[in-house]
Amino acid sequence: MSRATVPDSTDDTTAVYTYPDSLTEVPMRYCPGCTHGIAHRLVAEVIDELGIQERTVVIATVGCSVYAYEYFNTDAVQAAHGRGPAVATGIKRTQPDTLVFTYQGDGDLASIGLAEVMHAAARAENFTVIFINNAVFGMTQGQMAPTTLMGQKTTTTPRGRTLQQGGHPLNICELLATIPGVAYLARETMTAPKYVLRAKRSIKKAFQAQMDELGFSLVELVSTCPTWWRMKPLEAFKWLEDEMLSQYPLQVFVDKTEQND
Amino acid sequence: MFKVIIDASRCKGCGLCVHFCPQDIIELSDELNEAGYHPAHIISEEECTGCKMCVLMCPDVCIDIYKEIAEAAVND
Amino acid sequence: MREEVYMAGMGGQGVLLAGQILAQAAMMVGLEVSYFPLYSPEVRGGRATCTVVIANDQVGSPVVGHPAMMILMDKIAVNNHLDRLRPDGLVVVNSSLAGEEFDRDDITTITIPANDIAIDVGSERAVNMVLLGGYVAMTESVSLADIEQALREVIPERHHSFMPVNIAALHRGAQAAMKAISPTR
Amino acid sequence: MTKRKLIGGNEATAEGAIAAGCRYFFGYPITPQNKIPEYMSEHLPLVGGTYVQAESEVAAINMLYGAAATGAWAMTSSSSPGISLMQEGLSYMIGSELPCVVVNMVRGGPGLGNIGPAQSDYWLATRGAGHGDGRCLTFAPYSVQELYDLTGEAFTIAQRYRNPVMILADAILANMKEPCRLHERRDHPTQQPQWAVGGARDGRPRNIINSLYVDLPEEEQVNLRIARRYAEAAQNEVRLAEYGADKPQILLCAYGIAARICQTAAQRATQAGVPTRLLRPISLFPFPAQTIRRWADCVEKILVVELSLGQFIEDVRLAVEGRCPVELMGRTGGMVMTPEEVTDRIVQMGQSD
Repeated sequence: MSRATVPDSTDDTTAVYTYPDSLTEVPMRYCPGCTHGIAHRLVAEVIDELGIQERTVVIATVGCSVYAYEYFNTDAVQAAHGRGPAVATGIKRTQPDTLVFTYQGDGDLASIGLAEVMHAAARAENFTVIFINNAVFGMTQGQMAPTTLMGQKTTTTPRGRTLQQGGHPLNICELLATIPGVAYLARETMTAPKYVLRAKRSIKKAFQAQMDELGFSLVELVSTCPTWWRMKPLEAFKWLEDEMLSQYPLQVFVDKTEQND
Repeated sequence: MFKVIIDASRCKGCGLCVHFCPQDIIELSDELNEAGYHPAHIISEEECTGCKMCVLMCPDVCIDIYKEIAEAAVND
Repeated sequence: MREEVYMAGMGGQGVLLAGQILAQAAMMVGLEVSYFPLYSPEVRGGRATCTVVIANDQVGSPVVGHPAMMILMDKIAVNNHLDRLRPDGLVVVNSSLAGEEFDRDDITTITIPANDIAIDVGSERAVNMVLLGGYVAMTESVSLADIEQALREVIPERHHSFMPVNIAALHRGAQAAMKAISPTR
Repeated sequence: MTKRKLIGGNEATAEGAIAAGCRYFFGYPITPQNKIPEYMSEHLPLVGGTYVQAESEVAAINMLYGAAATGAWAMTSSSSPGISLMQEGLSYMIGSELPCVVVNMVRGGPGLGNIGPAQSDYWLATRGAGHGDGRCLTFAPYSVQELYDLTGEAFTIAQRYRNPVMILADAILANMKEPCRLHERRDHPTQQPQWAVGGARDGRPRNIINSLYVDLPEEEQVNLRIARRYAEAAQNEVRLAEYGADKPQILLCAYGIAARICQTAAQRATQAGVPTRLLRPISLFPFPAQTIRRWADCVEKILVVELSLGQFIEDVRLAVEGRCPVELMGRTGGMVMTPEEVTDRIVQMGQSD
């Protein structure tokens, strides 16, 4: 039975949870235990709940999530490395009533595409960014990312990231929080059910901010990369909570949807 | 009564559902699926409370949960 | 008919505006024309030059190696450009800033004390119009009346109060040119 | 006939685009094309359009990619160093089969170079468009009127072949003013192309704009499809103009501003006793190879005149296939040959036999 065709209810059952319409049936190619899949599901659920599947465009970028256009069951554009926010700008400026989100990793957003995301925020572009921060370049096999922690070993910081060699980790939300064009900005994670529920609330608020035309919205999801961290999925969850959250504390930085209520 | 359907063909055996199930009623199968993973399966469905923790944590969106209507009617 | 004129001076002297007015006038009488400005990178105070080519049909090259005509607004323009004037060419020179003495004897030189005339008609900024008037008196492609028409098109409406001064400057320039040429030819 | 207006090359380019139906412009300032974004920022909002000043040329071309993905008629303009930065986005647009118009007012290079006129982006325009097996359809206007007309037409051509079209001009054409006949502004067709994104509304299948084909044979098929469109363009879009002697001894080949210089030179050389004809490609890709080849059998020599040191001449030589000698007269770095110099060279060539 294909996932998307599982009925919501039958004569003798009612659904407690079924597969979201805004995901295609294509199995996701992510590694076992990778939180990309959870993030995809949350975004798809939010799109379903807001009833916006037919007017949403996903911008797939470059990184492990390059195939996002295969997974999200909406119109899609695949963008060059880092350029998602520029592509989203082009779409939003021609079709303001289309809902647009980019799905970007830390290499795409925080490294090569830093200018694009900062300036989109500065222009208060009315789209949503889902930012996956797992402190490593996953697709290219585990090199240092701008968000790699001090001392963290990667395939290009084999002795651990040092100040001299790799500089400091970059805190994207804290940078964006200084920009007035930002309407919703939050950092969440997905390492436990309570965090997953929080993350979904933030994603929904980000899309809500866009629907209300409040400006730029971004949700950073502190994520795992079990493969390049060389850990089992649960070990990765623990390392994230123990090591990453002190550098990247969970927080709602900006929420203009509240003022709107 | 809840009915839990885990799509073994999509499951990558990451074990997150096993870990987060408060009832401890999910485990990884000894068998391999087509992709070479040990998929999760439910061992004692009658103990399921429909809490959806497994669903929340599943990165591969393999789990659907249904409530049987007869049961629902009794509860309501 | 192909008329090539090269104008040079300092930015702010109105070289480019004079060129545009000439081009506009040529277009308005039904001729083909190309106006090509070149300024140095400094936004103000740099050197400004432009070329205007007027023709009956296709203009052809807007780039001219050895123009037949020149308008030179100051001494630097003379030093930089006069050697490129075609033999038997004609140059209209602002003698207020460039003097009366030039190295070449194979060309016709019309010297006009443009700054003095401009001040006399009421605006030192009208130097370009004095020299343009002098030039137009020497050429047949457009008339002073055509230039007056063009002025109305090129000068923004809000500056039309300056029109009488500009027109006076044009005519005084033309008169000075006729006077300058008559004794020698 | 509409009234003629004395208008600059940059302004004519921008107005030509608006008149043709372009409603979106994304750009980043660079001399000598700044009058284009300035004009767009003033005039697009008046016709319900949008102007966005991007943070870089990299962002500008990717905004264009997003706009083109929705089926909007959109353009950008830049000059040589900026066009270098746009190569990435152009490659993506070719791979994703999206139409757009890009104007390049070429300046002196390499590197930061200068703001003088040059044609040294010939390879960049006709071979470039970044990595991969794709190219920009390229047109080279030679007057303000042609800048206006061709920029407008470029949108239709881009839509027809679902490929970026580049308008290749230079710092002289950008800055010069000439009489230009402007026609009425019109809107582009409001019906969205079938492939455009914007939400899979009313139950239509979802659209994906993408240039990632991990399946190798599939990528080859895509590239072959794109190549077939180029072959089709070679059938339908080759444009050229010819001037001068009917029985020439020397054939001049030049495009854009160099062709303007050569127009006067051809006339003067003919008057000086060396019958000269000017062949001016207006489309650079597709290239008018057949016509050049026909002339190569009828003339003693071909003189290629370009504001670069031997880029355009390669296409001429490929067309001539060794039928006659092909000589180069090139200037570079923002410098320009004069019609007098070209005339002298032709006369010299004509007398050397």
